[in-house]
Amino acid sequence: MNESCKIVVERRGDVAIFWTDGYINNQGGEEIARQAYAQLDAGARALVLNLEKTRIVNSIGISILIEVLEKVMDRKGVLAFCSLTPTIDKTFRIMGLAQYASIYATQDQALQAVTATG
Amino acid sequence: MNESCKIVVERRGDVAIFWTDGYINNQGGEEIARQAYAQLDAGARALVLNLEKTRIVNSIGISILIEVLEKVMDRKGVLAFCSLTPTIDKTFRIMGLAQYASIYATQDQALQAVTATG
Amino acid sequence: MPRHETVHSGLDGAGSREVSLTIPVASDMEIVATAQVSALGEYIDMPHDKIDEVKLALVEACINAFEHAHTRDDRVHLTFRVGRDEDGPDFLEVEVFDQGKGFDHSGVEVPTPEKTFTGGKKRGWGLQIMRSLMDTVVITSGEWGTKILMRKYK
Amino acid sequence: MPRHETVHSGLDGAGSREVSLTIPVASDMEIVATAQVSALGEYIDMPHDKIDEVKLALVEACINAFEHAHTRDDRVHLTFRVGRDEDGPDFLEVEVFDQGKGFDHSGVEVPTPEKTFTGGKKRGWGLQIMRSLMDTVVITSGEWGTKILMRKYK
Ligand SMILES: Nc1ncnc2c1ncn2[C@@H]1O[C@H](COP(=O)(O)OP(=O)(O)O)[C@@H](O)[C@H]1O
Ligand SMILES: Nc1ncnc2c1ncn2[C@@H]1O[C@H](COP(=O)(O)OP(=O)(O)O)[C@@H](O)[C@H]1O
Repeated sequence: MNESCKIVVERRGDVAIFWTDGYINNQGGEEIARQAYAQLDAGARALVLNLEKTRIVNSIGISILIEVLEKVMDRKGVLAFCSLTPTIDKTFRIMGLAQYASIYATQDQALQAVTATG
Repeated sequence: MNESCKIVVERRGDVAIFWTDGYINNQGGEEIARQAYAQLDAGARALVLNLEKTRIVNSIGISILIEVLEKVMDRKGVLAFCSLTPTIDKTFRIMGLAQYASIYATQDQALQAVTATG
Repeated sequence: MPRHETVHSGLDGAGSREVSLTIPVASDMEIVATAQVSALGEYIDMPHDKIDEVKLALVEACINAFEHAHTRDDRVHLTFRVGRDEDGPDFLEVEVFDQGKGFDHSGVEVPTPEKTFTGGKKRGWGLQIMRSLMDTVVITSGEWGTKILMRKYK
Repeated sequence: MPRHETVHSGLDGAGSREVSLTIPVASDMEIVATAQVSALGEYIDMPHDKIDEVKLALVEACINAFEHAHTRDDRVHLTFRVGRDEDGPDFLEVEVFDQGKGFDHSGVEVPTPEKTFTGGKKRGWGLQIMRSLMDTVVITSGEWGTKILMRKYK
């Protein structure tokens, strides 16, 4: 079933970059959460989620991303998103995710920003 | 309705190259036929149909392409196809179009071949 | 007799641009259903970003039916219509009908980012997202089930 | 109670992977229908070239129903199923049902390239293309209409 979201994670110093590919629903969101917590436990301070290859994130997926955001903030970490489609960007704004997490147009911009806040 | 096929034609010497984009059904086939006959009337000797951007040709579309092929052969011209998807290639072989017209993998190969038979 | 019969013109009559799709209550079927939104959206040349918005609204309506409706037939019934208001732009309409338990949508609490973040209630955004992304959303619900009728102009 | 209810697993029961689509008899609706083949083909990870073959077979069955059947309801009814033979590979099945006049498919002349080129009869390839592109094709037809059931393994 290739509807489910694939996730690739790369660690660069204390930043972990996540590339998602596909639909982010409850399963996809939970998989991101699992890997995000593993990165935090392994010392990552900043997480960058690159959603370039995701066209749909449903509201359940977003609610899980919000939990991840809260956990990251609890630990004084940083969470940034980049490469969102206009529809995903709009939905993140509707649900308020954009008020608490930073959203960047490109991965470079996101990396620069989370590194500057180091 | 962007299901319908778009056609771009370019004349290079006595060769006319056709680029199709989209579904070739009866309307798409008839539009190709109309433009093909116009090119023959205007002195084109060889026609190259590049179907790179077409993923479906239905049997009515193919039957019209076969008529075009016959008309070209009547006039001692040459008709070549290139850049077919495996499914279109298979269908052209089933219907016998491949026995009477030449099919090439790339446009360069098609152009080279029709120029050599000049 | 013309050698190539043409297929019907497709411009005849009101019902002629209505497509109905029935999907099972099963995971990822909401994504399978969005393929119809792409196909009909492209058919009326709707911009891709708007097609994406209709897709997400459809996904939200479907997962609500999957999750909350407890449908009697284990199916969700979708109807897609393309049309045009007089002198207006083309639209794509999506109807999501479930034969489930129904609900009183006027009683549903409206979510806010504040409640979501500080209040611990993360869910409850589906209807709000549909309303934000579509031009019109009409909800009718009763013991017979729920019907969500949504329209977006291209 | 878990915070995130999961949608149904989708692996339950035989009927759970059946999607039905009704399209109007109207031009280009056969292309709109092929979107469902892509969606379900991708759902079972069918290779793209095979998905294209199923799409063309579906297009041929639809345009036959549009052109020849003279359907009583001006509609064509499609059912898509994904399934798996015991220990076998996944398959995608497409059923095309029209409530038209029916035909005797055993009486249909089998086309050949020779007849097509020298004989002047260019049409008549639809059924042959379906049979060549799909793994199985079963045609049933009568006064009630026509049903084409086609299956392709991934
Ligand atoms: N099709 C439906 N059938 C029954 N109840 C529904 C349906 N759609 C929505 N509801 C009810 O409305 C509430 C709000 O839905 P929604 O805004 O989508 O948020 P969520 O699904 O995250 O709870 C649901 O919790 C449910 O009680
Ligand atoms: N759904 C249908 N209803 C009635 N007749 C049909 C149907 N499908 C096919 N036929 C008959 O079978 C013949 C052969 O069909 P086909 O092989 O697709 O070639 P073509 O459509 O080009 O004639 C048609 O000409 C028609 O007489």
